[in-house]
Amino acid sequence: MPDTSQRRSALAGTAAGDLIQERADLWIKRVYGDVAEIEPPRQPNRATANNGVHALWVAPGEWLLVGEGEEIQIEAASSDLSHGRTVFRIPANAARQILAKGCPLDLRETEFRPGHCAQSVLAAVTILVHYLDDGEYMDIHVARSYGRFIHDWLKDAALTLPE
Amino acid sequence: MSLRLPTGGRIDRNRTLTFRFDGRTYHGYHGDTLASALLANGVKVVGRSFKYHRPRGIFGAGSEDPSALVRLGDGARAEPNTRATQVELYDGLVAYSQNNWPSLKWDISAALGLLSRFLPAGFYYKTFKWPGKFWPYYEHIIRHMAGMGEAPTDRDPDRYEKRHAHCDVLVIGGGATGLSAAKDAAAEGNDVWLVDEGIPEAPANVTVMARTTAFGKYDDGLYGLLQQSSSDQAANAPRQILWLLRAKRVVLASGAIERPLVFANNDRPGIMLTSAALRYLDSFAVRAGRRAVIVTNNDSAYEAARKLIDGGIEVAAIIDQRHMAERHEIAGCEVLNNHAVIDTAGRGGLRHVTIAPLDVNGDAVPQAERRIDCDLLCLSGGFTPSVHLYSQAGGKLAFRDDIQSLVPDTDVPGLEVVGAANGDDIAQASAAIALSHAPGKQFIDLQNDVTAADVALAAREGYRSVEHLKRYTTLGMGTDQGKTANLNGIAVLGRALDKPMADVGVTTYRPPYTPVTIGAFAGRDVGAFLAPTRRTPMQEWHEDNGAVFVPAGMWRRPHYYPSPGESPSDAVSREARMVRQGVGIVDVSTLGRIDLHGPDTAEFLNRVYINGFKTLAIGMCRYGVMLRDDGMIFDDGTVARMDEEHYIMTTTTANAGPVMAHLEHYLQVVWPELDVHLTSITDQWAVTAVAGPRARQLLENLDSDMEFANQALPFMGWRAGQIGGIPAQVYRISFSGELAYEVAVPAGHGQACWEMLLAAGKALDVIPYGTEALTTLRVEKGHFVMGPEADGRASADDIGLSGMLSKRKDFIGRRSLRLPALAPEGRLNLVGLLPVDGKTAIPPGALILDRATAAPEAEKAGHVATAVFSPNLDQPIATAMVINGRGRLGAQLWAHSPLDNRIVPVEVVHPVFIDPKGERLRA
Amino acid sequence: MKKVPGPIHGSTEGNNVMLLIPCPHCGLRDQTEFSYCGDATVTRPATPEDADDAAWIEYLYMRDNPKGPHDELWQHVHGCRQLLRVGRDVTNHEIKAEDPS
Amino acid sequence: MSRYSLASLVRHGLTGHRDWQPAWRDPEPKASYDAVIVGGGGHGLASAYYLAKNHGLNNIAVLEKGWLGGGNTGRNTTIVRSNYMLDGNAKFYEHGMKLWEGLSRDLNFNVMFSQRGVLNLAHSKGQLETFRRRGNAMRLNGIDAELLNRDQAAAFVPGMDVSRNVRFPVEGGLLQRRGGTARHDAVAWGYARGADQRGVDIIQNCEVTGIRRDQHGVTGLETNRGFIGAKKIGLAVAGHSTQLAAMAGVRLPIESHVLQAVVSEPVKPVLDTVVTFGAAHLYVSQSDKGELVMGGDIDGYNSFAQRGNLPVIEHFAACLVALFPQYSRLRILRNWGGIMDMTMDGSPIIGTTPVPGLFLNGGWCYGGFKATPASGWVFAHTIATGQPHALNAELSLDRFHTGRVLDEKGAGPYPWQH
Repeated sequence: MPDTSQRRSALAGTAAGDLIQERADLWIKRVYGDVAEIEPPRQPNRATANNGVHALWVAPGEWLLVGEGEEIQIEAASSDLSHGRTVFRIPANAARQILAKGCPLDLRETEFRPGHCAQSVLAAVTILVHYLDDGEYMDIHVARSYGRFIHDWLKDAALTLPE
Repeated sequence: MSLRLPTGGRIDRNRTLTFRFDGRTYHGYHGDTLASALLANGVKVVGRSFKYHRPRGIFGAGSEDPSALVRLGDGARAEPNTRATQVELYDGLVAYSQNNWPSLKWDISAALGLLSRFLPAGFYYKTFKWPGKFWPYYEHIIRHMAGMGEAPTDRDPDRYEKRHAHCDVLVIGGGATGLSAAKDAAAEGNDVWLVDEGIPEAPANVTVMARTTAFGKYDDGLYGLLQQSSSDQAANAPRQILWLLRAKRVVLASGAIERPLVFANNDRPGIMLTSAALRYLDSFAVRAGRRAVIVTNNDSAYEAARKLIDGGIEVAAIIDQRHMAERHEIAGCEVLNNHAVIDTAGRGGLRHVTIAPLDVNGDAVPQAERRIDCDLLCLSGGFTPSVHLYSQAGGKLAFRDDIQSLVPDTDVPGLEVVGAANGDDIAQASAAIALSHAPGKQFIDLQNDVTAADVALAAREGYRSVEHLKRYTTLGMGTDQGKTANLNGIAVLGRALDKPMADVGVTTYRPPYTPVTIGAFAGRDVGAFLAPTRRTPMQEWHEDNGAVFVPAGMWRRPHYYPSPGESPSDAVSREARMVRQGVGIVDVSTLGRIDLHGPDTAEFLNRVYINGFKTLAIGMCRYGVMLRDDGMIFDDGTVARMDEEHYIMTTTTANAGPVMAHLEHYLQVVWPELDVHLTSITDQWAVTAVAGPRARQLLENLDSDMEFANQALPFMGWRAGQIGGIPAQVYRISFSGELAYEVAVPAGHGQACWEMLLAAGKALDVIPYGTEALTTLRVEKGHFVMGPEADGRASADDIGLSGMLSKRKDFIGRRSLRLPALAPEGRLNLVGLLPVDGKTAIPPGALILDRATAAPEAEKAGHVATAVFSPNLDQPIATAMVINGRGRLGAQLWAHSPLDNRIVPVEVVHPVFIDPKGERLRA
Repeated sequence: MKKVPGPIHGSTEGNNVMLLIPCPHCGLRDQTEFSYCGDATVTRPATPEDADDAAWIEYLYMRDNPKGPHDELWQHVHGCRQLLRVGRDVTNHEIKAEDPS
Repeated sequence: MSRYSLASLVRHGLTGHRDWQPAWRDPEPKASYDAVIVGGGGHGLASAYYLAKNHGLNNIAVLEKGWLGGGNTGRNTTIVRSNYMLDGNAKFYEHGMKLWEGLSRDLNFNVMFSQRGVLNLAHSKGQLETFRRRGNAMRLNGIDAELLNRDQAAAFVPGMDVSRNVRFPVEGGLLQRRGGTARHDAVAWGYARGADQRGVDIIQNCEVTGIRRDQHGVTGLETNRGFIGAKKIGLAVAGHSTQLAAMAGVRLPIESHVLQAVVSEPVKPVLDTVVTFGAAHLYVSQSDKGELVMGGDIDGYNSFAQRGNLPVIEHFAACLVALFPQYSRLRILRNWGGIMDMTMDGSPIIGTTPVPGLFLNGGWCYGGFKATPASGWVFAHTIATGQPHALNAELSLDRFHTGRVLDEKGAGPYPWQH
């Protein structure tokens, strides 16, 4: 019988890079309307963190909850996306250089700061960039079916780093 | 290297470089350009011209040079039409002259010069018309005569990249004006970029982009910059980088380009812009000649003459075309006013110039002509501001008579033009002179071999707009975009039309400012990165198990899974037969899946689909069809009601994105009062369809807490539970017409679930099947799909779905059904086709006629939509769209495929070939 | 002789940046994040069944297509997926920021 | 007016080409004309030419706001083809193809029509089947079409990458051998010269600012050179049809969009046909001058700016490199934009309007240049007789009022998707 205890990564079978790490252990939920359990950011392009659960603004009245470990239960309607996304964690400085090769966002340090997030496009694929509060890493979310493609793309873009 | 001065220049004399040109080895220094190194080695002729194959040399010192085009490199790295003036010399550089055969020195096509009197501008429009069938031969010759360099024939091995960047102030041009603007802007605390085609000084706190051309201004403050790699960059570094820079403010300090003067044989090697001769002296310590003559119409020549003399070049004379009261004096140099150069001589390099005084009409006085020996003729025809980017940005130009140039005249928000680019600090100049009776060719555009006579001819023949002039003569259409030619063209046209230059007009400046490599525009969007590829959660299994793939949008879906030695058609037939007889599984994770939440979801679905959705119960699914508002079928799929206010919609694979956008549009713009939230969950789920009479048995073999009996899970029902410890949803829906289920599990468990299904079906001889068997099965069942049957021109009634059209509610597209064009009579209906003989394959894409011959009176009755071989009926079948088809059941028609000379008699039948009552899927 | 223009001073108010598409939620974003959704002044009849053929055809097919300011819809497809009304001059592609309402 | 020929070229060559006459006169507008064509592009000039030649009208004028051929005639990628599927389009474009085949001789002006073939590549089985349907429809309409498999496509376009391991492998394609290219400017000039010789007044720098009408129909045009009376007015101003029709109170199912084109630097012959990449929209050919000429999809939003944006050019380049990796080191020399009349069904409109005496020729989408001769031919017929020719009967404006649209792509009323 196949192993059903673990989620299979979209990158299974590919070589991992040092710079670009997959966060395969996250749970992700899109929530609609008032989320009483957590104080989500009211401002677009912002993320808040409470007890290890990040709430990212994604649309008016809609947030993405991202966490590790135990999933929190919420009252509001939601869609589970834990399996639907591939998330890459890249050191912020490298992420800035790599993303510049295909994403039009202004990621200069003066503009895009820890605790910020933004949805945009990279190589024709929708992405979400989340600059984690610690200021050290950025998380890049893509739909799972594009995970392998974006992984290959990021690795290729990283080939000519540092510059 | 006798032309190289012992000291000076911005070259590194400790780094001698070896390079080859046309097979001969030469030496230069680090810091040289190919042009400066060739000049230093005394190489004068570097190529042949486009039309007349005249010898051409180095004319400029930068991107303005029209004639020093060479092929750089060999094989896959060959690069035609490269301007020698912009190539940084590197060790081992190899370059070749272009447009000559057998050699640069002896070029057979130069004989065309003898015929040139019969080849004026646009000669090809006047001839080669008769006899018509000969034109391809004439054209073949024309094509081979045209073109410049030769394109490489091998794949480009180099890497190109693109970068997005943002800054506060972009300064274009690293001359004195640009540098000071950059320093000022940086001092104000701005994030400043300075770009220059060469290697500019680097002020503090400024991002300096050397070897970088700002080639285009696009919307939204976007500037395209092309950065060349330096010759000693790391091996894996990109050859070129295309920067997409967004700047809040731009300072255009692009300077001005010197203009040539127009006279007979003004194209010989050894004739160059004065500014270029100075540049070779200053930057490379190269004398462009030993004995020079300067011909000018402005004061800048005198300062230039002093510099040339200081640099060790003898200046024999300054020929000033202007009629001036007083002469400038320069020691050791003859200065002549009101004189012009009227001809030049020297094969393979300038030997002497012929000069003459000008009479009151500005014509040369031939009796007074005389020769001056020289090997360098410096042209000083005034300066043309480089306003390309300003013009691209929408700025309007005005003609300034004093400098005989077009200068910025209107404000462009966010763009400031400064210095010479704005026409500031440019010496006054008179217009270029083209002597009307000169015997030789007076070139205006050296690259395209456009002469003053060509311009006059165009004017004479009515091509009087500058745009007509450009198109008729090809003036300014070369790779230099006429940087040195356009203004002189306007001057000569103005003279021919007896109009002031200001009234002649100007052609549009179009990007790019200098040619930009196609590879740089493509960047890394090459190979696998040309477009994204999507993978289902089971993709790896399909790859590991020999699937043959077919593209489906961005996905690659298993087309079929051939067994060893099996032909594709046999594999498909086997798969389709096994599903009808046993059980098969197919990966349908590519179907779009949308989560709908909110109190108004039922109402929304009711408006979106042609059939009713208000009565859909929790735990049940319903098939639905969507129209566009013009009444044509847009998509179809199923909706499952998960909860009171929660539904999941599936869409076709191809339309997943468009359907989402369609729903969002109606929700946000048309019906904002509806409270519905949409989320794409396509990627969250791995979905496997299990189909065939043994499908239930297979599911029952699973380790699951769900029941699959008919009562527990009826047709169009769905249940949630777990399979082998995985949370799962099982939907009893069917596309094949068989007893079938769709098993959905979170994507990360997709492959595990797939493998469990195979394991559970092992004793039942389960097979995986691909999209081609899927097609066979759905054609047997008479299901339409988006594309072949519903091709954007089909209504619900056309497809036979009028029974689904709700009469009790409004829905998107309903109003269009009352338009005259959608009345049923005369429309194409979905029908089935059988070959009359029961065995001949129906050609795909065939047109259907009402007779066996395609006579003009034959009535076109429709077309074949999807043709397959049905292994279950053991004969070819097809779906077709036939005019009034439902009224023609039983009729014989003919499927014509002239593409492969096939005509097959077919019978029109009901489109459902198998199980018309649907007993199998409800079993 | 035409006038000799003095130095041109472009605005320093960041006008160019205003030409990016202003998503009322996400801010100024690159055009490649958006998809075009057509003329925003086209209004679907509130009750299509009551519209006569002419009114329905007008909605489906007829457009003002002005040469100048154009009210149009764009969707921030790679962002918040909201449709926004944008005023854009189609003669030079300049965009005027819109009220997020 | 001397005829153009090799002999005349030699004769004039011996006298220094000093005696060539203008290709067309530069007349002052008369007070009124029997018919006035608005728009001095290929379509307007061809319409005037055929009005004079086929229908004997000579008291007619063509008004051009700028210079002849300065709109889409001089901005397109010069491709000529008639590979349409739907009858309403196919027969019309095929009539045009036949006119093209004799055009240089008919006009006594070499328009350099070059039947080097148009090959539409397919990258999947589904796409090939769609091409089969189109190819069969063409053949049954008497239009040449061939379906090529991968090897045949490779042989037809030497140098094209047909390897299997690429993102969009070539599976085959639909070839129309009689398709090809022509020299776009020459088409305008040739028609202008031909019309002028038949007495048509061609008036450049004459901008129409209003259309005057009374209860019976049109009476004339307001222009920047004064009022010009006209019994009949034909609009041939694709890109600006909406604006001109609005002057007569006619609303159209048209939006204006920008379509970009690109040329590379000239190189010696490498590509001897027109190829379209099927996985995304790119078409490429090589001009007689040696430039690779490329175009693709419209930018996708309303525009009158005659310039486009960078992402589209980047996409053209990526597609070109996918098909011809060896062209990567060539350079793009120029790029520009033209303004397309994009109709709601992707097909053109030629015919009458609700205003008596006002005729419309527009809505050309991507199809304008290749249609030039046929468009002029049937538009002249429609203006002269007041009734559409059989070939443009289905291309009426009225089709949008009945819903009987001619949607070749099935994309629906979303012009930016056609």
